[in-house]
Formats: sequence, C-alpha cells, structure tokens
Amino acid sequence: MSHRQLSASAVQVSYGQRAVLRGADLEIPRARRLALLGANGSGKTTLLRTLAGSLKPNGGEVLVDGVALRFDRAGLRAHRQVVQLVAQNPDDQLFAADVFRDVSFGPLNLGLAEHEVRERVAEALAVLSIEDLAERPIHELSYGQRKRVAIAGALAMQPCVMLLDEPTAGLDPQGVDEMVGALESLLRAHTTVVISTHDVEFALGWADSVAVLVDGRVRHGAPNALLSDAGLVAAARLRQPLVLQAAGLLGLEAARVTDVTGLVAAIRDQGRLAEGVA
Amino acid sequence: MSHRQLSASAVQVSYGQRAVLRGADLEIPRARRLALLGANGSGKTTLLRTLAGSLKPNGGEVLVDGVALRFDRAGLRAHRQVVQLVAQNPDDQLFAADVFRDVSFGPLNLGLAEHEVRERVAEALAVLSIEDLAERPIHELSYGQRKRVAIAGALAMQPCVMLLDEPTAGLDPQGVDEMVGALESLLRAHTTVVISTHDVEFALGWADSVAVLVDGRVRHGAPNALLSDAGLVAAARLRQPLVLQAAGLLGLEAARVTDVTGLVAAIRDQGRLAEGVA
Amino acid sequence: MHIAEGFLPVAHCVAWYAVSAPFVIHGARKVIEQAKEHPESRLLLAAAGAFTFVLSSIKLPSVTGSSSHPNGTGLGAVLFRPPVMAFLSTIVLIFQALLLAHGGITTLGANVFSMGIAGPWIGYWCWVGSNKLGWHRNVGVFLALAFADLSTYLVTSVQLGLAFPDPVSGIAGSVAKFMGVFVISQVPLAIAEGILGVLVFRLLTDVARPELERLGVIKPSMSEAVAR
Amino acid sequence: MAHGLALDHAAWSSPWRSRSVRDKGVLSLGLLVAAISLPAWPGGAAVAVAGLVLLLGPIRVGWARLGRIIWLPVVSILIGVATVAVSVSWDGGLRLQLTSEGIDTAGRLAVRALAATLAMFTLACSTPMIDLLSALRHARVPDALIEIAALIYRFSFGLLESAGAIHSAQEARLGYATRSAAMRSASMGVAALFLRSWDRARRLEAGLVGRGYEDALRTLEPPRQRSAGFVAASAALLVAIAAGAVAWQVLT
Repeated sequence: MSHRQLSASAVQVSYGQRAVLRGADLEIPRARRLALLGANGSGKTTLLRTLAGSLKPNGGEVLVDGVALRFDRAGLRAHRQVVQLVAQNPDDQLFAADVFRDVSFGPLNLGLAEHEVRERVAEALAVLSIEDLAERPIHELSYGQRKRVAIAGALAMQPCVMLLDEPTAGLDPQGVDEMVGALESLLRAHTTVVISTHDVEFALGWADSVAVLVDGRVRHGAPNALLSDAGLVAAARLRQPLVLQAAGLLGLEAARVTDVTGLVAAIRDQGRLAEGVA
Repeated sequence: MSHRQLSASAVQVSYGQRAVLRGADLEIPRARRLALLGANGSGKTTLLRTLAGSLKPNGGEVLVDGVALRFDRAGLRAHRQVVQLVAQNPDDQLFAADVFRDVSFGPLNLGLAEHEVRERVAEALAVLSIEDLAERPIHELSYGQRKRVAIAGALAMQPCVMLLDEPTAGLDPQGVDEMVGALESLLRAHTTVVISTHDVEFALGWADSVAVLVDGRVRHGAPNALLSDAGLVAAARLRQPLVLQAAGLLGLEAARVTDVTGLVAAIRDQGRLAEGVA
Repeated sequence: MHIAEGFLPVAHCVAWYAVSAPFVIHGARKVIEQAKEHPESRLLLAAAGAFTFVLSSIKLPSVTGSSSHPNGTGLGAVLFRPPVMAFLSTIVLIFQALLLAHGGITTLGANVFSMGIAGPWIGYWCWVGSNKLGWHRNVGVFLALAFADLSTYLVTSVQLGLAFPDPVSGIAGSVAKFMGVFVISQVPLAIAEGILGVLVFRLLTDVARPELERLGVIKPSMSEAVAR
Repeated sequence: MAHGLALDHAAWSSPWRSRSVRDKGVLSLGLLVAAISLPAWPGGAAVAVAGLVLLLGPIRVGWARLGRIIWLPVVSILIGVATVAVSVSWDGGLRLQLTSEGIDTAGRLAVRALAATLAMFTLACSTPMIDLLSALRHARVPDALIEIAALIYRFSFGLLESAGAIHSAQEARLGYATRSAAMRSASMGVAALFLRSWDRARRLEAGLVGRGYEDALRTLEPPRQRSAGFVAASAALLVAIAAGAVAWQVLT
C-alpha cells in the first residue's frame, strides 16, 4: 500500500508565543521503519499531527508525492486515506462500545458497502491478531490490547503510511514484543511505519532510520550514526543507548552494534583482533 | 522518619474470580530503595494499594512494626501517617487549582495549625525542588511536573514509607533523572522509598533490593541475584537488563554489574585476567 | 446564545437575578444535602458540572449544514434533574462568562433563568410527561432535548424584547424580532440536539447502564435485562 | 486546545494575580456598575477607555491576546445591536425600517455593552477563577458548593482536552465527512465524555481518600496582598468617571 511518498518541508508550528517546530524537513522512506526521537515537549507529537493533517502548520508544507496538502475538506479527505495517526493514549481514539464497532467506524465513514466494511474490519483484526477480541467491550480490555485495537481502527482505513505516537509507552516487555509483532505485520502489508519514542534502545534495535528532533528541526539518518553522536544526543535531551555507551567506552566500532548480541560479537572480535595483533 | 517497619504477610487479593495476589509476603527494608518488579497485570499496583491501606485484602495482613493494620477509620487514619501512596497518574490525586493549595490538603486533614501546614508545604516543595511552581495552576504543568507535585502532596503527610506506582513511566531521560533526584531527596530525609516498575534496567541501577511478583507471590532479594536468574525473569514476564544479558553472554561475574560502567569495568578486568593468565 | 455582558439595563439585571435566586438557592440546598449524605457525590456532581461545561464546546452538525454547539440543558435535566441543574448551570454560566467571555456577570441572572431554569424544567416535563404517557424512551429524550433548547431561546427572546421595546411595534414586535433572529435559526439546531440526545442515550444504555441506574434515569428493569 | 482559555491563562500570568480579590473586586465591579448605569456618552465610553488602559497597562493582557478574547463578545454584541436597530411592524406584510430612535438606542447599547465587557475583563484577566471562589467562601457561601465549583474548574481542563482529542481522532477517520456520520460521531463523543468524567471522579475519589479525604476538601490559600492605596485609587477613578458623566449631563 505504500506507493505514496510523504514528506514535511520547512514545517513551522507555534503554540502562542512558543515555537515548537522551526522549519522541520523530513522525507519518510517508503515501506520502511522510521523512528522519530525526541524528549517530551520536543515536538514529536506536533510533527506527527502535522503530517497526518490534523494540525495546520504556521509555515511550510506537508507533501504527498511532491504535491502540497491542501487543508480544505477535499484535500484532508484524500489525505486521510493516505496517512493515519494512532494517538499515544488509545482512549482518545476508541469511543465505540465494542471492538468490532470501533474498527468499523472509519470504513463506514468512507461510505463502503456493508460487506466491504466487514471485510476491512476482519482484515485489520487479522493483521493485528486480535480477531478473538472482536465482540469484546472496549472497557474490559487491557492497555496493550486497547493500543492494538486503536491501530486496527486506523489500519481499516488502509493508509499507505501509519504514524504511531509512542506505541510502546506504558507497555511491559511482553506488550512491547506484541507491539513489535503488530508493526511487523503492517510492514509485511507494505505499509510505511513511523513511530515516535524516547526509548533510544528500542529505536536502535528496531528502526531502519531515525529522525531526531533538536530545537524544532529534524536530523534524519542511520540509527547507529546519529545515536553514536554524543553531541546530538545531548542536544536532543536524550541518552545514548546502553550498547552504544558500552561500545564507546570500549573503543569499539559502533556501526554494527544495534543490540546486545551485536555488542558481544564486537567485543569478541576486538578480543580476537587484539590477540591476533599480539 | 523511617523508624517504622512495614510488611505484608500472606496477602491475598482477588477481583471477582481472578486471584491477583495469592499469599504475598514482603518485608520492606527501612530507609532503603526497594523496586517492586512485575509485568502489567501482575499485581504491582494491587500490592502497593494494599500496603497503603487503600485496598482491604481478602486474606493476610498488612503490618506496621508487627502490628496488623485494622481497616477501621482510626486504624486507617493512623496508617496514612505512616504510609503514603503516589498513584501512577498524577491526575488521580491532584484536585486543587494550584500547587500550593493541593499540597496543603493532606496536612490540613491531619488537623494541623495553619502555620504548621504552611511549613510542611514549604518543606515538601523544597525537598522536590518545585518551590517555583507553588503558585502555578496544575492544569498548565507538564506531566513530569505534575508527578512531582503529587509526590510533594504525599510527602507533606511526612510518612515513614513512600510507595510510588510507576514513578518513571512516561518520563523522558531528563524527566527520569529529575525523578531520581527527587527520590534521593526523600531518602536523605530517611524516608523508605518503594517504587513499582517494569523497567528492569532502571531497577538494577537504582534499587538496593528488588521484589519480583510472580504468580501472585513475591521473591525479594538483591537486584543482581534476582535479575540474573533467567528462569525467574521469564516467569515474571520481564526481560533481563541488557548489561546482565551482555555479562551472561560474555561469561562475566554478574554480581558487580549494575550499569554500563560496571559492565565495561568487568570486561576490562576479564581481559586483564586473560592477559595475566596468558 | 447567551445575553452578552452589559446588554441589559440595570433594572432588568436586578429583576432577573431576583427571579432566578429562589431556584438556584433551592438547587444549592439539594446539592448540599446530597453532599452531606454522600461525601463522594461531590466529585460526581463536579463531574456532571464539568461535563455540562464541556458539552457546549462540542461541535454539533445542524440539519441546515451549518454547525453549532449543543445547549446541553435538556440532557443535563434528564440526567441530573432540574434543581441540581439550576445550581450547576449557574456555575457553568459563571465559568462561561469569565473563562470564555460568553455571557456576562450583569446578565447572569437572566441567562441562568433561560438556560438553568426554564430550559431544564421544560425539558424535564417533556421527559416525565412522555414517560407517563408510556411513549418510547427515544421520544421522551428527543422531546426533552429539543424543547429544552427551544424554550431557552424563546425565553431569551422575551428577555431581550422586554428590555428593548421596538419604537414602532412595541414589546410584542421586539420579541417577535428577536425570535426571528434566534429561534428560526434555532429550530433546526433543536431538532439536531434532539436526535443527538437519542443517539447518546442509546450508547449510554449500552455502556453506562450502572451509572444511569445510579442517577435514577433508568430503572433496573427486568424485561430489558432479559431482552439483552 | 479550546479557544477561550486564553482568559484563564491571562489571569494566571497577570502581575495583578497576587492582589486581593477585594481590591480588584472594588475596581472591576465598580467599573461594571458604572458601565451599565451611567449614560453611554460619555460615562460608558470613559469606562471603556479606563478598562482598555488597565488591560493593556498594569494587567498586561497584550494586544494580540485581547484581540483573541474580545472577538466572541463583539460578534454577539453586534448581532444584538443590529436586531435592536432594525424596527419591524406588520402592515399587511412584514415591514422592516430604520428609525432614528432605534439607531440611537442601538448606538448607546453598543457602547455600554463594550464598556461592560472590558470592565468584566479587568477582573477575568487578573484573577484566576479559584481566587474568586475562595472569595465567595469568605462571603459565607457554603463550603460544599465552593468545593464542587472548584472541582468543576479542575475537571474542565482535562475534559476539554479529551473532547479535543476525541474530535480530532474522529475527524482523522472521516467522522465528520457527511452529516449522518457527523451526528453519529458527535453522539459517540458525548457518550465517551460522560463516561470519562464519571471515571475521572471515581479515580480521584480513591486517590483523595488515600490523602485523608473524609468529608471536606479543605486547602490553604496562598497569601494575597491587600492595599488601601489601591482601593482608594480605584474609588477615585470611579468617582471621577461618575462625576465627569454627571457634569457633562448638566452642562449640555
């Protein structure tokens, strides 16, 4: 589904006096995993909402295949079939009584015939492996389940790009694993997946590329390259991933280290290297 | 302030059919840092609420200096001056329009004179370094600031034991640092600090001891010992801290490794040892 | 449409304060009684007040295509009863005046009478009357919300007409004039609010049955329990 | 965020926030009474000027913010004033006409309403709602009522945020694309808000019991400064406006 190219160009957003985004550029790679990193209040949610068309920027543009989004009825309607945003708090997004009704909300609004709506709902529930929840009332679900239902609701709109605001926040390790599984299913369906997070460890291990928000602007690049840059990480009020901290202290080549296994392999290699030289 | 010994003995709590705690025992070490670890739904919040006297267990007892808590008005009143619980969501606890008013609520309920209340409020705000927020409206504060105000509100009751439900959840790295600073201030005032979390990395680096919730029971011990136990960690649906994973893979002695610096030191030592042997 | 700050002559301001005062005091007494009996009802009453306040910020599609905000007095009257609404509406109108610059302090008495007293009572009578006649709950809800909305604006028109008699056609002409401006544009909105109420009630009986039973809006009825 | 809370923000950030409600009340309510009881010209106009000077001067609202908050009342005043200006009669058919009397009344009404609005803003932009409620408590309004009003204030902000978030999530899934969809979305939003306000109250109650809540929500108030000089200056301003208006009346 991800044949559309979404990007932000020189986006500026202010709340009252306070400028949050001061010319943010971001080209979102198609059908890949992008993690948007930044501290709380750095503008992650603002950028996602702007990309989704929910927030009109004070300056700059949101582009789909190079064409600027127009913030009128027709423009937004078309945009919402290209981009969907899943809010951090699922309760802001779930308002129907049960899962089936909630997920059917978007497709019904698209004016689809009933059997098509049913198909879309079934498909979305299947992708997220929550078919068994279909008839359950929303208020009985756990936080992690509600997060996945919220994703299913957005997915049923069949967007090319899914933006997820802090999808792993508040989840325990098992919940995070299930969320990663859900995101992989989206990617298998060729959806572009963009998440925001301040969990640098997770971003390093998961993303194909990361975009770091510093002072209202975006730095986009390879996870290892950007997250090894101590100056950038500090400016973004983040912290370096532990494995990169360890690699740095041990003087290892950071490029290959994305998780513990990678770190251990690098240490062993260096050991062998040292032995070899000796 | 922490001359009182709080403990749970064979505590059982069920919600309807579902047993959450099935005989939990926990002796809380005085004036130390205890992290209560468990997956979502494992009963962390339930145990904290039981210890705080907010939830009457179906079986077992909560004890202060060996005396069982009685769930009547007088018993609970006395208990609230020994133990205070800070909820995960600060909005479950903050009701007043501004910070000063909110923090004064608890001491006023103790029936203190006005000047004493003012002193306690000033002291609590000082301990948490939020004197500058005193006259700010709570609805304009950030999430992290609200969390600290909620702690100040509990602290103004001058309890011996502070129980904090997920104090670091939803905070970015800088917010976590500020929270750690706040917790250290509590400890300097000789308050016992108990937090619940599923952030194993944080627990390993911060806690003097950890209590892990598995199947409605508690395993209490040294952080390194319990978190190195792969079977226990899996049973608790947690994951091992990255530094312990690395130490395990490298065959290092895990007892000393609590953070990246410790890990790096252990690797260097082993290297030297290996060199020495060679 | 609230009457704006400073819009009414002094005598009218005072008179409407005097007319509204007994209703508001009666409501306040009921609220204090409830708060004494059940301390926890303070928080629930506050939740009801905040809900009423925020309701007026929700966008409501109108039959004519333009959008407006629901007036909320009918829903409040059915859920929380008119005496309580007289008190809660007073607070909400003070908040709207000082936080949203909507309405005013000098015109508070007049606005309380139209939105906090006339609207809720008329809506409540529609609801009770419809129930007595054995009509379907949806009919009662629709009538309560639509008529609460309409009567609020009717009363406002009369209040303005009394204050500003038309130099040509007198008070009657002036009332008709204000009705022309407010009520005609308001009929479609009243219908929209009635429909909204029916939909909201259907959802609430699905997901908030215990809350509605606690408020005494619906009876824990056996037949419905079986039907479900 | 909701549109109107600019007033609340102005009140919390005003340099006059630390003044006692008594002092500000004398000034603002005095101006308000003057606005509606003095003749529009020059009394009402003088109140409007005084209000504007106070708002942009010591209360420090700022032009931009004043423009944002005065927009809504000005529109509503204009609609009312226009209705007053036009006369209708039934003379075999509907007749609309402009009379000089109608225009005159409308003109005076416009000045008076604008003056009163600015006078009210001098209170609303310098005094947080909670301080006004505390003042009512000192005026012997029963505690339970004040507590409920204060909680409504606190709950409203969270609920407004929820309402905004729900609306924007519904819009993203085309919930307002057609009229029937919009009606369905609005009803779902209202029901969700009802549940949320209820849930919020329940959870807060549990949290407060842990902090010793039994039957009252007592809090201390932050210190507020009273100033006899301020009251005297306010009284002098009011007397000057009233005397000027009366003198004008006598002289012309």
